[in-house]
Amino acid sequence: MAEQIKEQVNERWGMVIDMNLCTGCNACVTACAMENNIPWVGEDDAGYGRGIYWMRIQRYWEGEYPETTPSYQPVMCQQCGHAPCEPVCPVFATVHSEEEQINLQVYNRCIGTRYCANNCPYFARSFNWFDYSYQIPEPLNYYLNPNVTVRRRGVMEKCTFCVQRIHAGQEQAKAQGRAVRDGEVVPACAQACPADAIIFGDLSDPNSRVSQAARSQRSYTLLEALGTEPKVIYLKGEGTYGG
Amino acid sequence: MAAEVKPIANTLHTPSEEHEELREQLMFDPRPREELNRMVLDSMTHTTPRYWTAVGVLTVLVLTLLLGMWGYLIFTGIGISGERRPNYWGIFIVTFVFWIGISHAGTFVSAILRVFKAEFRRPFTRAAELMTTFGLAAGALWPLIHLGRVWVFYWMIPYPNARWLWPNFRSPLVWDLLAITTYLLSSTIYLFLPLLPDLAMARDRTTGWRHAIYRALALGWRGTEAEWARLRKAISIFAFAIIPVMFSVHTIVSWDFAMGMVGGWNSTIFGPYFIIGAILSGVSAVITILVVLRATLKNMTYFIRPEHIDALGKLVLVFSMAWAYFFFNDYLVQWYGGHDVVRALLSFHASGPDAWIWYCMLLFNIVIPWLTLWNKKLRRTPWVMLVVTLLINVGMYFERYTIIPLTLGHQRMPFDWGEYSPRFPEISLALGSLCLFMLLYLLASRLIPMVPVWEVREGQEAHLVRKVGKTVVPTVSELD
Amino acid sequence: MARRIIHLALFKEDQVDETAEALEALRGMGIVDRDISVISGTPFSEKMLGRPMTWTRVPIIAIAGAVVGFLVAAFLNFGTPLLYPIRVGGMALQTIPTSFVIFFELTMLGLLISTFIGVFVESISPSYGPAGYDPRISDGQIGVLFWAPPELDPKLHETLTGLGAEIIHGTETKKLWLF
Amino acid sequence: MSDTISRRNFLKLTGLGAAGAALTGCGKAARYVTRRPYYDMPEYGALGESTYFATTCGECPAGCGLIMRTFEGRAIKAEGNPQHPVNMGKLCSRGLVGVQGLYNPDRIKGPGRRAQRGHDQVTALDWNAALDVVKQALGGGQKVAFFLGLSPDHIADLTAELAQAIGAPAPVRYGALGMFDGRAGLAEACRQVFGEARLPYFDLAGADLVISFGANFLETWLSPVAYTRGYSQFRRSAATGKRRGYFISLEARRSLTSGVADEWYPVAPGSEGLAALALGRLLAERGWALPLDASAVDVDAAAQAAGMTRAQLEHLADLASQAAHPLFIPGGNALAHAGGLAAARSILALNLAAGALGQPGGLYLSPAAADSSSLRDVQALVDRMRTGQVETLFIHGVNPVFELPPALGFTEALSNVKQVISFASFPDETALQSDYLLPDHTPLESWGYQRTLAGADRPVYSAQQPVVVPLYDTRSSADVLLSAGLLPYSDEVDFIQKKIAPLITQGGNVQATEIATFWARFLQSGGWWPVQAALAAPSAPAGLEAAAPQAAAAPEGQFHLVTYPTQMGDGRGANRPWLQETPNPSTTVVWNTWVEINPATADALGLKNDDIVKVKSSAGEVEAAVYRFPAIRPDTVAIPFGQGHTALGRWAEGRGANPALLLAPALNEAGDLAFGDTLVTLTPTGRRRPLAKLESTAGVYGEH
Repeated sequence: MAEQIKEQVNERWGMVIDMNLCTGCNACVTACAMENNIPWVGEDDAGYGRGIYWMRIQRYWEGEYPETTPSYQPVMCQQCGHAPCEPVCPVFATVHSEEEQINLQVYNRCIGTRYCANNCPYFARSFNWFDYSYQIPEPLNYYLNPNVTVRRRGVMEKCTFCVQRIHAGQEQAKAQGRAVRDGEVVPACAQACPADAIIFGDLSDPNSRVSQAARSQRSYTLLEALGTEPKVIYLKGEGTYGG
Repeated sequence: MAAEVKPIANTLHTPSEEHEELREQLMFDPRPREELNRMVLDSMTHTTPRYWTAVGVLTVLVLTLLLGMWGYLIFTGIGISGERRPNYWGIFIVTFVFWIGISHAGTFVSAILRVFKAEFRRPFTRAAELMTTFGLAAGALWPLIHLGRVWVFYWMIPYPNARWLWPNFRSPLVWDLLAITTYLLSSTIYLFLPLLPDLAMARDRTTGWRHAIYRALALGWRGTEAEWARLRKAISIFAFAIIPVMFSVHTIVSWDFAMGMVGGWNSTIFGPYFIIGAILSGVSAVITILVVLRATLKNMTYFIRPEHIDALGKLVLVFSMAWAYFFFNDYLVQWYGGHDVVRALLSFHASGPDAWIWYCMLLFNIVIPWLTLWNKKLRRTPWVMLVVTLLINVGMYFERYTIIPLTLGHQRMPFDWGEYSPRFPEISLALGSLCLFMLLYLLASRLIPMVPVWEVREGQEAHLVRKVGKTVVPTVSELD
Repeated sequence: MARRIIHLALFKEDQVDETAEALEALRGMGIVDRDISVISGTPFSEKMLGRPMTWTRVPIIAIAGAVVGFLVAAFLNFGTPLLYPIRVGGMALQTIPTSFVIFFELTMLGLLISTFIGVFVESISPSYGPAGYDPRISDGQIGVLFWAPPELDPKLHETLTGLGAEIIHGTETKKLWLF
Repeated sequence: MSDTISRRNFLKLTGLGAAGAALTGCGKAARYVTRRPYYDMPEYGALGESTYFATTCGECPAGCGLIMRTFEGRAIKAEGNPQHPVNMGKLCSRGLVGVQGLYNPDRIKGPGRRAQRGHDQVTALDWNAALDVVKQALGGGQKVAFFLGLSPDHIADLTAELAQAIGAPAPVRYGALGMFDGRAGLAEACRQVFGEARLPYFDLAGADLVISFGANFLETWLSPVAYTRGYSQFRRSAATGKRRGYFISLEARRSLTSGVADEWYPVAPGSEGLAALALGRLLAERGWALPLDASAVDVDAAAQAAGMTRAQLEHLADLASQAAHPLFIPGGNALAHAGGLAAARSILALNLAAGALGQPGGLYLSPAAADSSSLRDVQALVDRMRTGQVETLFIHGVNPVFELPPALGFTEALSNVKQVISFASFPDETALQSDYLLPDHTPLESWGYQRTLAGADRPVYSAQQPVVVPLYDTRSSADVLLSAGLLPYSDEVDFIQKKIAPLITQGGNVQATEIATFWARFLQSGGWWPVQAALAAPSAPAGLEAAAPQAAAAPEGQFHLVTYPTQMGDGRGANRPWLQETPNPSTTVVWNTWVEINPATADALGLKNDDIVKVKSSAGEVEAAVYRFPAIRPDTVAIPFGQGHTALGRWAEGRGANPALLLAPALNEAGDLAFGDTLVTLTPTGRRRPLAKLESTAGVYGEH
């Protein structure tokens, strides 16, 4: 078994987010929602912390007026190598994918214990408190992406690195008898990001754009001390002129 | 048998004047077995309009507050609760832990006190064991209520799905499932085994449907030497084996939290801390129930006496101290060596908008028991004990509330902090489960002998007074 | 074999000493322990009555159940991950530390359930001693059941009533359980 | 069909959708026969295959190129067109959510006549009857007026021709986004400084220092995606020695754009021009050749008026004089004042002095002729309407009842217009005041082009084509207008083809020998543009007048009001649930309107978060909940624009407040609305309404 698994490992998808370039515009948030059939929850539930955001821009402030500076940090599922959410799930609804080296959520297997969400130090997970997706009125549900499961109430969901796009890219490459090219697969957030602050690619390929960016001296991961081995790497903002 | 040791108190005649004060104790106030049987059967069959009103009201409440609301919850979604990001666990899990905690009392009283031959346990082991079973029944509902998709709860049960995928045995929730199943089954059996002779007694003295039930349940008990020997063996296996199971249950419940990567949860002391808390709340609940039983169930003033409440009160005081020790231990270590997150969390508990819960917890679990329970007179006053033990259970509920939603709401990403406030459906369900517990207890009190007559009688046989010099002292002889 | 008549000698709750003496007398009359059975509402140990130790299979069944539970745990913990290997949290497929929890719980479950099964099965199995019952037993009285040849009747009467017993001849067990 | 879809129903539904597409393609409107080939493409009918169409985003005038993913006849996901010179494959929230406009359940589903203005009751109309109404109305000659939005351009071109043909005044083109951009002022300043009334294009990518005067170019200003792309290049350091660009922003409120600035100076609203002039003087002292005489400016006084120090201005001057490619960007907030035109001139003059005209890292003039109107033109239209000189008003692509300050009197003037014909796709406030509803297709169902692209480094004709079959009984407004037979075009597609025909011979990304092939390639690649970047270099002007704009401090008890557009754009985004649910970047508020107040000011007024405050100006008043915003001047409050709809469907209606109510109809020299000069008072109402927001106030601000 172990050998079989080992053979399957060929890609390690990862993401680099350059905080130097991120403007905090939230286009990625919207792009993610539109690609992944994320329902909206309305004002009351959104205000109560039930909004479903696979990624969100954390905005903190630094300094006192007039030096108050916002710091924006897009946070999504960090696709941990040692994901704390995974072992606690009683039904294997959140698992590590050997093929993509990411963390998958199997909606159909989820029974809604919400343990994974507690155990995620990044709060990357969102829960379907109600049947939000099924309350979308006709014909607004026409745009729902057929490649992404529409989640019903009672299940947990989270960023998948747009795994449907990864698979589409892999299948296309396979059909053409070649390896997936760098930049061929982009998740919706990276595709939309007007500042091109999000780089996505295969971390196992040392020459990929994402690998090169990840080697930057500015790179760090969120809550590094927890040892979760995230696949999302942030590049610290360059604060000084010419830095 | 030496001549000077005469079983004075065991004669069925009125003891002499000088032993009058000993008759305050059940063991030195023996009555013929026949009378005891009659008293217990009387308590089972005696119902008043007040009883039926209570049963009716509780049934309606269980149907509406618990089952009706649960149905509504299933058909609308968990969103009707107050849970939110990041407080994914709220009242549902708090109440779960609370009931599991309560359920520790039966085992503690019945098994541990039995193993250590604490004689005062005799009249109320059954009441405590019933509490365990019904507490577990009320508690085991909660993981189900809590599930986002309860209609597929059975996916957690160890059997493979169509693709030969089994549940994840590394998940504390599966441990929970196994531990609670084990505990529920074994505590039910442990309730049943010592019940056999009493069921046989009831079988011999009832007719009609009751007789049919007791005959079926008594398994043809006659009281032969072989039956007694088997029962003694089984009870002693259970008494020794169920104690580690009990410890494991609440340890595993604590691991639901301690295994998590949540600041304030990831603590090695959580296991014993939770166990002590569970026993504190469980023993307190036993006192509460005994006071209520004594006041409402016929003939119970004979069986349940201030001496019992007094003895349990001492235990509560000890466990309150132990709880304080563990609480302080957990607090100090987290505070001293903790990360900023944990320190911020601790100061949030003590000074945030919900800090009153934290202070009430300390007041009810430490201050009030320590101020009252050292006093023998207060310990022997049933209403005082009722108030104190109810407060302790409120305090323990607050402890779980502090540990669960208040801790979850204050984690490593301040951007995602959240304040949880329970909404009506959750509160309704919680009250509903309390009603369910009370209803089950009310019904059981008229169906099974609340007092293990044979154990009481056995104890009375074993208790003697012995004359030492110019006074008599109580002694107990080892009969088994 | 002709149906032997079962005698029941009933003693009051506090007549333990007398019961022991009666048992002694019965043995003196040549009735073997196998043909005597003592029933009581409160437990008395064999030593008190001078009776041979009874033997029960409950502990053996309990241990067997524990072994089964242990084996099931071993399968669940180490076998099932191989059927459908899924990695979680960077842990190995078969983890030893977590296995202790499963081993403990299932062993205990096996032990406790099989203890009950042992009690249950032994209870409903037919017993070989003299059967017989009287509801007064659950009032605390002590009953001595025995088979005795008819020629001993007068002697029995004299001895046992002398010790304060009430004697019932030809006691029969009513239907005490479902069948 | 019920609201819930089972998996099986979903499959059935998709099958129906495909069948519906084929049917509509050949039956509903005869004209669509001509584009049957697109719908009959073999992959279109193949289940499980996506088809991609290039088109142009219609959510704002920037005209980003889209690649729409469609699946079995439905538009699924908007992606950026990687070749398109404006957005190069990137998109903003508004473009991404376009499909929620297309499939919005509140759309107007067919032509209708409103029984009474302002009332919901609409009687359905046959399109033939509707066309008769239009034909008759167009016979009105000079009593006909057209009010158009900033997009799409082909409607504007067609309407301009039509107006000329029937002798009507030229169409008025205006929209709230143009107002917030300060478009009229920018174009006028460019005319004065560079001789041509065009919008400037700032090449951020090549600059190493950007000083923005109130330009929210990362949010909505002119072409936000293009500028964000440029910003991204500007911020990168490269191995070639290019250093990370340095960004300074002067703005009263720290907007998203100012938020990423390395230095932010909260200057008083209206003092931007003064600060620019003072900076000019300091730079002149450092050897810059300024095209205007700034020597009369008192730097200390200017610094004080702006709320800065002389040292800070000197610091800026040092940075600018050391920079290789400094850029000075005049934004809408700097222009929306009485002295806005002078401010724009001063700021543009700094660019000119920096000497980077028509060079990388410098300023270009975009081909976007200033064909949008100023508010002065709108005011003229309102006057004509009020005096009964307008019998028929055609409204397309704009929602003036919502977007214009009510104080301008547009709504009142409407009552003197005999018939109002709205082409709106959504039941917006203006449609509610119209007599006829002749709904146009939404942009994703329409043909068209957009050529006024302020964010492109080259002239562009961005192509718009239907990506799905029109969902409802709507009809292209171009076809409706052409049906009167007043122009020599058979239909909309014919009109567009004739317009782009001259491009065939001009080279560029698509080439062909005849129009049919060119048309196909034009649509396929999403438009036409030259292969190389090519924009006009502005010419250097003669001596400019150095008028120092006056900045007045807010009187005691009053506050400057800053109104800024959010992802709701000009307000049309408010009926897109996901735009409502996308958190505002600065405050993370969703689904509502808030008032940003500096915490110190809020404390002085005794205001806590979520307290409802009444904001009152000379023109009107609104109420909204307080957000204690730490990065705004204490004498300034800010209210986002876009909410407060009284119509526009279930997600927009009755939500938040419209700050346009507060704006007085004061115009500046360039004809822009001087909304930046609005002064307001704040009155706590004592009520509270918690704002829905993503952040934890306790976690971020330490307040519970």
